[in-house]
Amino acid sequence: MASDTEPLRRIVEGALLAAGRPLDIAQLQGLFDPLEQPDAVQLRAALDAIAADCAGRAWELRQTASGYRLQVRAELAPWISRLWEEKPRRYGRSLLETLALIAYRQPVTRGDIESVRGVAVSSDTIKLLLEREWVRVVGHRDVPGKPALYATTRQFLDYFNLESLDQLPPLGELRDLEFSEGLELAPTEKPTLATAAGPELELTAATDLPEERAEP
Amino acid sequence: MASDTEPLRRIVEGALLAAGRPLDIAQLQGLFDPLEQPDAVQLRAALDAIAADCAGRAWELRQTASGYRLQVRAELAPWISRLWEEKPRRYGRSLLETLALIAYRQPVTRGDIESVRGVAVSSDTIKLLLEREWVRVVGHRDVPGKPALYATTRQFLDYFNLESLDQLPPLGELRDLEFSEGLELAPTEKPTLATAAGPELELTAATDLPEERAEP
Amino acid sequence: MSVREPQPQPDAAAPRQEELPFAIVLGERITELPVDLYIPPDALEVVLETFEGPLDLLLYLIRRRNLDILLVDVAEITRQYIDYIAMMGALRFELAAEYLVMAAMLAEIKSRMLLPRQPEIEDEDDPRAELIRRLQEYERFKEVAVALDALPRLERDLFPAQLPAPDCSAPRPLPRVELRELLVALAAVMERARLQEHHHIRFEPLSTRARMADVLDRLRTQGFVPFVALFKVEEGRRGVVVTFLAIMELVKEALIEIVQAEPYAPIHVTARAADGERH
Repeated sequence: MASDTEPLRRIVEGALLAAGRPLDIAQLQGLFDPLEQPDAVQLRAALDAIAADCAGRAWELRQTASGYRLQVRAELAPWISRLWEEKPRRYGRSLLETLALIAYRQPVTRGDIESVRGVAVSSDTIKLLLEREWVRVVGHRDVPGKPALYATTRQFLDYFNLESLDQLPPLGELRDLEFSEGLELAPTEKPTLATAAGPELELTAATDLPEERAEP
Repeated sequence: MASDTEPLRRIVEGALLAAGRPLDIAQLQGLFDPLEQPDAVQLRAALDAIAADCAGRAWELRQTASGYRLQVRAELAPWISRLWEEKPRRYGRSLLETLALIAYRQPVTRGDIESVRGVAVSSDTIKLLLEREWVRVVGHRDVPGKPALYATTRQFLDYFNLESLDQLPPLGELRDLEFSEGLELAPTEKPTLATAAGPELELTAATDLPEERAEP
Repeated sequence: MSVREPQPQPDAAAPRQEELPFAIVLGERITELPVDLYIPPDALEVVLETFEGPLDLLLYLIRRRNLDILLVDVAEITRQYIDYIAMMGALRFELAAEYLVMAAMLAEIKSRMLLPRQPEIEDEDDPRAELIRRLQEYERFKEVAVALDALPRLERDLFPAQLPAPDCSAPRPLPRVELRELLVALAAVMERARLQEHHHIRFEPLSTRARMADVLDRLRTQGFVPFVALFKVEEGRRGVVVTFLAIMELVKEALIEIVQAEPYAPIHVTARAADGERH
């Protein structure tokens, strides 16, 4: 008896595993040569056997409107979902520059930032920074349009593990930092790194970044 | 003991079923919170349990180049392949011979392939192999024209159900033209090839492929 | 007697025969070229496409006689090969250059074999050696290509299990930023600004800038704040100085106003844009 239904059951099971979509009785019959097609009763018996066998396994047999399908059990979602976990993206240069300018020049308007960067700052960039709660609006400038004035937040300091903004290095040191990065700007004016002081050296060592990615 | 490994096994099984592609040990570890990650030994034990459980079932656990994969057994292909209307693509001799040369001789240039096959390799063939990600360019030979050097990829091994290049079918051996002194003799007077028995027989067995038909 | 046919047989079930078919026309294998019959070049193309090149054709000619490659009668094979090529030529069928190169190579071997070998030169190469080496080499790959094709493979023989996963909308992790990235970005933008001559940017100490933001924020929520209320005694002398500098800077940047209703009345501070913001 068991040996009779076994081959049928294996074929149905294999089809359901490979299909990943619901298969109805007619589709399951379609797997066979016309002369060898099992009838609906035989197929249902095979499906019952498959369903019974799922107990305690990672998958289950579900009957949906369009047929039968095997699916991974819902309780495994917390682990399975990690299969498709996206790698965290990286922020582009424009966002980092905007954030840095807000930190060093706060309170600033978008216009202030644009005039230093020489390019427009997209609304998305500002939105992202507000959403991450790294910047906040602290007021508006009294000029036409009343542009918002941005400043950094407590969360910004926490994220970067700073007690206060004072702990950010002064700009003078930044210039050395930039040159040490070998960025494309004016390398001829590069002061030797030897002039940099103790903490600066540490900073330089830490700035061995993976290549910068262009913002999409 | 069994109850200990059971949850791990279910998670691994679920992930392999849902992934539809090979997952390696590191990727399986990545399903878990950093603090709860099973070690490689535990994961291998879970994989062994899954493999043991496949015996006699419609599916099997297979290790290929990129990791572990649950797949429907090849013997069910005649039925399962009916799930898709399109017939699986057939590959012509020219593509297969080119692929074989790249697989066994890698890294090779197009010129290397041509000199063995005695005919030009069409750009379409190379393009198709690159598109399927079965081969890739691994460098350029330092000769005029700097021709690309091709090698096979992990995807190639995954596709052909192999874990490593060692598992490719054995290549026949080259025999030396040592008895050339008997040049003038008629072929019938030659010592029979049976004298070269051992490896030769093995070779014949290994290459006794379905397509080759002997005439009665 | 076993005959190895070229691999991609148009019709595997077709009857075998000893003679090389010139062409397959309407399913019939033509083994002799009919003198008075025109065969369209297309049909011959079918024949030529059966072979993967001159080495393949040579292998076919050898194998159909069930000969070992090492025992090839070069003269005979050369004759057959050249006949074949000649037939193609007679039909004005354009042969790939490789076939002609091979014909030349065969002719050369044949002629060298006709020369008496000089006994004193023991190591003289067998003229066939290179050809036989190439034929063997090609045959190994021809065979292994067939073996490769016979391996179980995805899409044809193997189907990975691919089950729908439970609904799992994984929260997208937020990008990480290192402080040093931020500093590098700032350094870059400052350098750009510096190169644009006309931009002279003052940078007050960060403590002052931060305090400016704090004062503004307070004015934003409280609107009208007594000047003295902005100072915190517990911050000490330094804190007072920082706050004072911040207020002065805010005034200079026209972000706040200091108002006094009348002489000696309490001084108040308010944001310049406060009105605009509040309604």
